[in-house]
Amino acid sequence: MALLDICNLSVEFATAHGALKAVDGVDLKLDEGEIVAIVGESGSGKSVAMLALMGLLPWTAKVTADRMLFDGQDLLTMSAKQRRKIIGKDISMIFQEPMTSLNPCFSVGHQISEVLAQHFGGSRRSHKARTIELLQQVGIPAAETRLKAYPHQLSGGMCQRVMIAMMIACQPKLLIADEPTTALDVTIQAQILELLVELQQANGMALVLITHDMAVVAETADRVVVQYAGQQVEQRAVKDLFENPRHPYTQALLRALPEHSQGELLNAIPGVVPGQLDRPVGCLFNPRCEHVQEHCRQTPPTRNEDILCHYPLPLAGQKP
Amino acid sequence: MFKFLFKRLLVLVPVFFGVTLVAFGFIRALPGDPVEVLAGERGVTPERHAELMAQLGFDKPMWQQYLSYVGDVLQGDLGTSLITNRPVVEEFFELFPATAELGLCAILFAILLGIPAGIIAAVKRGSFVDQGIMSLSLVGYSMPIFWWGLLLIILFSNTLNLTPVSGRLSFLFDVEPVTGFMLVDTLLSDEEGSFWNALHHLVLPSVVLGTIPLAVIARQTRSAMLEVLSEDYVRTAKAKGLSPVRVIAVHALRNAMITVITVIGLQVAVLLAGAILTETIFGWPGIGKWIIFSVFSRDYFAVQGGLLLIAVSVMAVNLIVDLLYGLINPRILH
Amino acid sequence: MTTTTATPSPAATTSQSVRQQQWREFWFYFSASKTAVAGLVFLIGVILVALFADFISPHLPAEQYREFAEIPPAWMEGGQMRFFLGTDYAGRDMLSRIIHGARLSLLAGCIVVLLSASIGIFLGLVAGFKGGWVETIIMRVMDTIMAVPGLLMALVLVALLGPGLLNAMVAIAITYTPSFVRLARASTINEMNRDYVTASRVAGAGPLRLMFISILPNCMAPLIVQGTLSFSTAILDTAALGFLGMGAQAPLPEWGTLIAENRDLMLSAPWTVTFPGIAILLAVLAINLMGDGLRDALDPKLKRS
Amino acid sequence: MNQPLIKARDLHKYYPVKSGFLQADKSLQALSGASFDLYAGQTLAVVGESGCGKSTLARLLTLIETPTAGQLTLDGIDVSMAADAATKKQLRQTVQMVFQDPFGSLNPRQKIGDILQEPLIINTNMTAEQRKQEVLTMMARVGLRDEHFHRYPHMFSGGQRQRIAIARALILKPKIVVLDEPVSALDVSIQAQVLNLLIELQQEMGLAYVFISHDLSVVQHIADQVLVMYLGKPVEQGASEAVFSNPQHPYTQALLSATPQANTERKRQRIKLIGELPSPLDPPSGCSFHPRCQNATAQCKTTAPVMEQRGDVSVACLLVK
Repeated sequence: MALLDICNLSVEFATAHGALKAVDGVDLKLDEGEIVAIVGESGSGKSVAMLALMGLLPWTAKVTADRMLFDGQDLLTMSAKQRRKIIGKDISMIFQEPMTSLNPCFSVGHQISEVLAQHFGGSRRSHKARTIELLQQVGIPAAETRLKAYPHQLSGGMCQRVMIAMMIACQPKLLIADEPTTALDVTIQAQILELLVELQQANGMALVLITHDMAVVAETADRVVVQYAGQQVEQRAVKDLFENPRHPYTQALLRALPEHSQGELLNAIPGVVPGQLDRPVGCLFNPRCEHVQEHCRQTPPTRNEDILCHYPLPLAGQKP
Repeated sequence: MFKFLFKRLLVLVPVFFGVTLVAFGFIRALPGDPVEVLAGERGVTPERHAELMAQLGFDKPMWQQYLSYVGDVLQGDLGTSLITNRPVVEEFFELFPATAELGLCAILFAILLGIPAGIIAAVKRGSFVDQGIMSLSLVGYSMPIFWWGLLLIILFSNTLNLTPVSGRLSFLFDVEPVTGFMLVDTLLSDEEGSFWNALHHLVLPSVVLGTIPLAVIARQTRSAMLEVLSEDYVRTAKAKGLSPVRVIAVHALRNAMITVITVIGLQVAVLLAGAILTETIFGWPGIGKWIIFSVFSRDYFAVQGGLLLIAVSVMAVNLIVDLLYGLINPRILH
Repeated sequence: MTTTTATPSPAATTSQSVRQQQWREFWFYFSASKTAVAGLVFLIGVILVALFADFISPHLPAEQYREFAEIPPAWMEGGQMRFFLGTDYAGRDMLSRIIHGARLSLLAGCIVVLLSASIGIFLGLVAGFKGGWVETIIMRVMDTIMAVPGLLMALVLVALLGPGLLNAMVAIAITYTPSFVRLARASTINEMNRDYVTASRVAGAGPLRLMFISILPNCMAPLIVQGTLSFSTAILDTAALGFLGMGAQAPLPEWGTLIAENRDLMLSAPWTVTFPGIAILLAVLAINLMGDGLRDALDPKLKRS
Repeated sequence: MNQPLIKARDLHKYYPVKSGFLQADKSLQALSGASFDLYAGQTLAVVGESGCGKSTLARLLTLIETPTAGQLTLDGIDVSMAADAATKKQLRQTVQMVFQDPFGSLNPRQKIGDILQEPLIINTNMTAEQRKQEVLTMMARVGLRDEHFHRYPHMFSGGQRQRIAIARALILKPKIVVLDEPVSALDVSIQAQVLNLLIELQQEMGLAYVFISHDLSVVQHIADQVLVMYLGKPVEQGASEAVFSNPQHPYTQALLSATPQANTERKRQRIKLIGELPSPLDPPSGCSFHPRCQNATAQCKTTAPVMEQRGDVSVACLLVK
């Protein structure tokens, strides 16, 4: 039985100019110990889906889904009180800006032991040993002294390590990392990604990595979900996706990378991601798609074999 | 922390001299020279005038006079009042506790009501409660407090006669001043019921004086809370599975208080201005009423001394608020 | 062509239609709060009353009807329709005096805001832009003015210049300048390290062009809101000075003086004190409501939320 | 290609930092010793992590700040000598800048037409009509339509704003353009569009680019020369192919191995840099990279290495022979 089972999840925000469908039909199954990456450009709704799972969306958001099960429990019908028992304990999440995600008024030790006290009872001081152990586990030198440090005294990399320590304190079954290294330098990013993979293997937890960087996906994830303008357009094993992308957007995205450029100019994708006011009819990618056909401009595609396209690109050696 | 306070102290030095300059310049800008001012209507013979000029050193160049004035100020000699011939400092500190007591009660009233109201309005943003609190605070903010005082007197003292019209203590009790703080003195004295009577006298003036600070603190607490509630670390707190009460009371409130403390600090100067009006309406024997009386009766030396002492007390209170700000803001404490 | 903030109408092409769209967008957000519009309408009413005071007020403000002294408003028994809001101790019609008082209060508000805003914004801009000892001097002078509570400073200045409405306005304007200087300086410093200012500097823009074309337009939003708030508090302070007898002197029907005059009738003829107070409260409330509406409409941060 | 557009020799920039009333002022060595030549039509990429001094270098090249030491010649004019207004004005027209954050680099209260005309108003005495024509042709060149002339910046997407910023930088027909992380804030597809535009404009106008970035995959694609910086000091410099194919300095090697690559077979041994970036206020002694360097020796702790030619790259490392 899958650890996480989401089917046709949609999220709609009430804005001054009518409803904005930030997430439109996401399906995701996840087992213990798997690393899945969700990749997409800004505005593709990649974080919104996971925030909906955690119940962290503002009240203006309307979350609908056919099925949203975590470890057998139905997240849709769960009351807020029950949900608070599992988030931070069984599912936890780390965010993009480590420096602002820690409370400037409390010491690092305080914020970590707070989670332990919340989910395992006892006073914060009773969890001091465990907190120091967690700090060492995430690679923070001189853990005892750093216990009393405040976020403004730490670097970006250190803050992110504290966030990770805080969120794995209760040995969660699922850790969601929302662009954890986008705000960090390259060398620090490598350290953090390696730490996440180590912890994931050590605790056998599932890891959802949200990013816009295809290179990070290639080197970290087992499976990848590609999102475009709120819709899930492709979900494949990482190796297959890179060797043989089947959705035109994924193919264009991979070709646009500077690493894959042949010659002077890059093969950029013309046009712009559709916003709230100018969503095209039919397939949302049709104005920018190389393989667009008349059918794509009228009817929105349905998903077959996890590809949201009328004419998915052929597998290598297989005629369309 | 020490560096922060040292810097704040450093800033106050030029400001102190600025205020002495204003006080010094105030007398010199008056029509006629200081001796005529001293003589007042009685007038003075020319020789006496020249003798006084030399004796009081008014014939020296201006900057020398200013230096000697500052010298006197630093030794605590702020000149004598033209009306009562008593040193201004003595009169000031005799009346200062009354204003301090009134100001303290007013700011407490404003804080105890304003901060919770601001928090509730922020948490329930957009609801009726929020709109209710915000429109009430807008009315409070637009209130001419002298008229508001009269209105309350008409309503509560006159028609409902719940509260006394003026003064700090009814004549039935004679409580000899020890600290000058009526609430403390009445407790020290063995007069039965005098404490409650003093408290009774304090209610209306504190409400009137505290109205504008209350409105400002409620609005600023609300906007500070709204700002904090949209921060990343509040989302992290929720992601840790903490209960909404804990997220707001522990994580959000602590950060909002940093901005609110500075707002309260700014309200102190407003409080002293309000005291002038409130004391005039309620006949409250404080420095506000005293300074008005001095201005009216052309007691220029009293006004000069009062101006300086009030400015120094405002600066002192601001320093205390800076200290509080430093204590609760870890960026400065560590 | 996706617009990042969804403006009401998607595309505007010519310069004049863009300005129209700007106004429509401003009005779209300003009229979102009904109270702000109510405040604006009431304020326009007060301005009209002030402008046409001579025509619409039933009597001359100073005209005394000795025989009708202290009569209650029309709807109370003993009241007369001729003196709708009753008369004061000298038998002068309260309604006419309040109507003429509106003119003085609005005048006070305008002069104070114009004086303090112009000096304040200029000094703040220079302090923020120049920095160094210029900034220190300006800020220390402002701290000095702020150390002395506003009303007290006004009192001292009026004691110097002598009582009178004009002196009161000048005194209050001086006490308001620091708030504009601080705000202007803070926004200037904030805009200074934005990239577009550096870009203009790299393109060779001189200090004046940087200050008045790059930086000032972007600091206007908070300054306009501060302007409305100062306008309303100026009316309150002028009335307070009038009440203390240091502002507008007798026959002038300034609202604060009205209350002071009838203070000893407070218990016997409370209406003589209540109505001028209500006039002050409503005028100030209207301006503050409009100020709130302005802040929401001008402040891009709020627009997005 | 006779004379280099930029001749930078040993550029230093120190900022005095008041560390307290009594202690002596410390100096932040933001940039210590950058030297390079850049010819027309060439792109020099300046690469490094935060606090390595690449933005400080940008501020020196665009004359926003004057170097504390060293010599800088732009298009044959020595910057320190350019005292009189005429040369200063001419210098200003030779070098312009494009910024990272598309939302902060355009004046929100000015229309696009006015933003693009401003440099012309300041530096030329064209008539309004001439200026408008000049702006419209430049707008077309960067892919913007005429009706955008009257719009405000908040009505554009990030990619379009960056095009406007590029148009503003080129309106004065400069010879050198300093690009401070121009595409870091953009998504991959938009990034590709803007990079293509930059490359086409370079070929068309023979521009020299100083391209500042922390993204090595973009640098590898666009750069002819590469300058790698660490904590204010250049550590490796040379032709882009040489530096990428055979990096000499341990930091460059670590940087390249830390950058993830978008192909799944690449299983390579990962040089894991331990430790945190030291604070530029008190840099480590000797070679400032020694606390994090995997093959640091005792000598590295004491003597600071000097840039020396090694094959077709120059390196600042005592161990590279």
